Amino acid sequence: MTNEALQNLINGWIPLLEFTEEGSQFLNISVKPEHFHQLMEQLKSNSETNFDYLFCVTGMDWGKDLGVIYHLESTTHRHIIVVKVKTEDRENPTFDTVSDIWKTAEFHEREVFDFFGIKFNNHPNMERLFLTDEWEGFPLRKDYVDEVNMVIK
Amino acid sequence: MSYFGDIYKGIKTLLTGMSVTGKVFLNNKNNSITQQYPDNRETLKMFNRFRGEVVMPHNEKNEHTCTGCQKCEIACPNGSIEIIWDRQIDPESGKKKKMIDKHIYHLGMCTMCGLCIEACPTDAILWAQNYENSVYDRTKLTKVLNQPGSKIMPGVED
Amino acid sequence: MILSINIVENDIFNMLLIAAIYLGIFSVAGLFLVLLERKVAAWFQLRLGPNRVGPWGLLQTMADALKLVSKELTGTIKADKFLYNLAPYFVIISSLMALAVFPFTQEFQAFDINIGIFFLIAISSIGVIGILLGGWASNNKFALIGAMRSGVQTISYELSVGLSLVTMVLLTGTLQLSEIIEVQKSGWLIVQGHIPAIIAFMIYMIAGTAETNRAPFDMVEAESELGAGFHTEYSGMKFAYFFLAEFINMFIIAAIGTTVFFGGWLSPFGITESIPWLGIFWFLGKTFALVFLMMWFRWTFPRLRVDQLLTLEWKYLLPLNLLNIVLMALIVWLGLTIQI
Amino acid sequence: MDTNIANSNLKSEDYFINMGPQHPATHGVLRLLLTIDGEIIKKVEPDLGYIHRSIEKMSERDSYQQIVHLTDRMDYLSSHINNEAVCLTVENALEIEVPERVKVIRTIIGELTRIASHCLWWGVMGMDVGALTTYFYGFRDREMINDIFEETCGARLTMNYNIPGGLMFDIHPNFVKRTKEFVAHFKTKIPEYDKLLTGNVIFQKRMKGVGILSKEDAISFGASGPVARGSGYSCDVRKYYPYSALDKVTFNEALKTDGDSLARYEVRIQEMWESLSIIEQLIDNIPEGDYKVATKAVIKLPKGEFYQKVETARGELGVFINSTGTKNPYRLKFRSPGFSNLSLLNHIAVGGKIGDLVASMATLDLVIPDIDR
Repeated sequence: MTNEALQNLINGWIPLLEFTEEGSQFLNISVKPEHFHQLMEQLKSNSETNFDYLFCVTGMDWGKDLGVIYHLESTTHRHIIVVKVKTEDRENPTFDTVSDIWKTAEFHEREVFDFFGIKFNNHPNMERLFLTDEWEGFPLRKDYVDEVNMVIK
Repeated sequence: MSYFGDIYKGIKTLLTGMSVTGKVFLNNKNNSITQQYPDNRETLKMFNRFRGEVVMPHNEKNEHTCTGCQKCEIACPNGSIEIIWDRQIDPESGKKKKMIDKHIYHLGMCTMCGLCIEACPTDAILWAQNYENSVYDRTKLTKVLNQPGSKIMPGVED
Repeated sequence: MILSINIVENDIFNMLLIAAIYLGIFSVAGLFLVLLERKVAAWFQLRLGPNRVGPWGLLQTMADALKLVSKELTGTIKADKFLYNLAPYFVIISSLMALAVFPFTQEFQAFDINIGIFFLIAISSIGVIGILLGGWASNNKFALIGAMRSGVQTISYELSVGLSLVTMVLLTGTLQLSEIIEVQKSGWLIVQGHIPAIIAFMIYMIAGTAETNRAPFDMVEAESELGAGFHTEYSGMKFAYFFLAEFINMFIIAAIGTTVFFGGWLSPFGITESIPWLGIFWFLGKTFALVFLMMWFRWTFPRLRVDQLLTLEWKYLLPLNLLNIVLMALIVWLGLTIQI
Repeated sequence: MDTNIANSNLKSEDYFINMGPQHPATHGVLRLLLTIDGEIIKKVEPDLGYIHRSIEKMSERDSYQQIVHLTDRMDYLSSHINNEAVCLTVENALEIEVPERVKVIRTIIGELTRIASHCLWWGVMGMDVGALTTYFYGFRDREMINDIFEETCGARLTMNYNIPGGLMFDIHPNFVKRTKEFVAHFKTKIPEYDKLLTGNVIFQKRMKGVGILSKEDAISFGASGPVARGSGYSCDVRKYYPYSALDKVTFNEALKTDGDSLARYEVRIQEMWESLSIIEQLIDNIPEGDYKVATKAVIKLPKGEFYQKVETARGELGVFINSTGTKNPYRLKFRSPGFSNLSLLNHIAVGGKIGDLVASMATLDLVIPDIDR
């Protein structure tokens, strides 16, 4: 399915979606956190989109916002879509988990939590994955400082 | 009957496997793949492109071609190269010119990526094929590449 | 129990002397076997093997033994100290005891009892108690799993070792090792018994390899699963006992095989019958051929899983073994054996 | 018998075992927290981070040329392909067309890397199931490839041969000859692999029906590479999104539908054959030309997001670069195949024996620095 067709199809599902192809080779959808889980569920279950392969989950710190980028692919239709969800809440950023839709998300979301401090509701095991439990701060955030170990050029 | 068939097939596959190792065993004199290091130091030649450590070649007049442009220092991903330089009067032209005082190379931090040698505009630094880099003291891994008293080869400009 | 020592007269001093000679010879033999294993493994694996200590690396295991003797004995704090220290001796003593009954030549046999085979089967299964003790007492989870596997394995495979030897006893009609060899003067048992004897020999080699806990039956150590298995917490000399015992056990299994199937010290077609002391070379030659076969197994096959190990024994080896005994009984009864 | 124990009043406790971080079967510093009941696995929980070097954070301060050498240290067994992934991302973002020669050389070395990685995997696979000799046979053949790499790239493992815009230097004059020698040699060795291990009855019993992964689960767990293809999920990036010279060659995607350990094993053996055929198609036709195109000394990517998939020996490696137009990426994410493949370990290991866990873990072909990054 082409990007336009995808956009037309998905646009009717959920209010307040933003579509863009600017600066990216895929169709990007920005979604509000409260509609996020609903959108993802439809993307997977709808037979025309059928995004069953979640291949990349990227945590992002845009400076002001924190968010997650999901790269989805359909193994039947072979089209790719990018879903972005962001929040301005840096103290306690929380999104819904998609680990109930794609099992791989369980590990990827733990990785995002580990490095960005983004929590996921209903996640079965929301703990640090790489770092130790007593680690302070979230290293991949842009405002993370570690004067001892980080060398800034 | 398949019970006995399975046993027969099973034993056959086991014997096939043994024949493979058995052949290797009988030819062990010819096909040993290990090297007898350090006994073979004389014969062990590294390939020309082998990345052992970064060196700065000098000619017989104790001259190198490093202009002190610091491109290697910038290219290095992990700060293995530090160049101490200042501006001195070039005896030939009489002008002030950037010259290296010390080209410091931290072998202990080097990841052998080769970006410095790619970046060098005058081919002042090269790979050496030296593979015995272990020392007892970490400070010995910090090397000064330009020899004492060396100076830049005349005519080399960046 | 009948005690007959053929070489020297029967008194305490001489018994001690013989014991010392045996201990000495077999510690050296154990070390030699370790070296042999390493060399053979290397040749199977495109390597050269140890070649730095001494000529052709002959002194390598001596150096290793020295290292092990001088090493600190470590252990866990919560280990059951008494059992933990007892376990290696259990293993090494039981394997050394078995050596006493082998006839190396017609003359050279320390202890010729009329229940020789029975004694060997009994002794060879005592060693597992040491392994169980070691695994249990060292208070390590991997060691415990290893020890439990060892128990399961040895109890199962004892049956096959025993039954395959019993099959051959049908031919000899005696359990005494010297007499078993006497019988073979009219053809080695593997020739006399032909088909059932060959089947018995194959079963014996498989079960014997399993009995010594060697690959492909090294469930007890299972490096890639349990790290080092039951001897995880042993170091230094105590580890060396386990290590040496494994190799002496391998020698014992091969020596039983030689004695029962391949005529012990008898030479093929009686070519050196006139020089009796050459028997020891025939005996050792045959034994090392079997040892080599076990090494060949070890460096070729993947390891079985623990349930497959039991499947192999109870569903394949044991029924085949029982059938084989019947077959052998029929052959002996009908007089179909091959006599040269 | 199980039900009897469950219904009786006997109290039973879970038995926890720490497998790793120093364990022969975890190939590095992976730590698995096992909950077992006798020999049977009840739960596998991986604990990661023992070799995490924060390559993503380091990349945010490095220039694009420098990032390439960091990827050597991720999945060190397919270092060339990792390098290629970053270079392709940068080249696509800059809209640079690299010369045909570069594309062909990259593909040949990439496939050699895949064979080398599978050789090592095959050796270690055998070792994990107890056949120690396979390790040396695998290394014998891998050593030939490493020699080819050393002669051309200067390093055996962390080659760093790619730069954005092409290759660091041209191939060595001996490259073609040696590669042909290797192909001829290796064609006689894969049948030997099959004789020694694949056909072996013990090995078959160990692998067949062990660690079953259905196609649906493979997709849901984000599996890729031979792991997914063993479950019948056709996902070869080289087929669906061909890069470099892969659109010029014909090869079959190795696919098996059983989804057990044996299927994953056979897929990898099949892949070695396919890689050999790709190399054979290209090795005689390396076009003449430059080995790189000139790029600026300071590479600045345009503003935007760039994603590139490549097929490493382990599966799909994704490079995601978010650039704000400066000389460093604003955010760089590696989607590593091992990470997703590890997440399904619990799924396929539960209910099996400890030996099964080791065997199925070996068929996942995990490289820990790839997971920890």
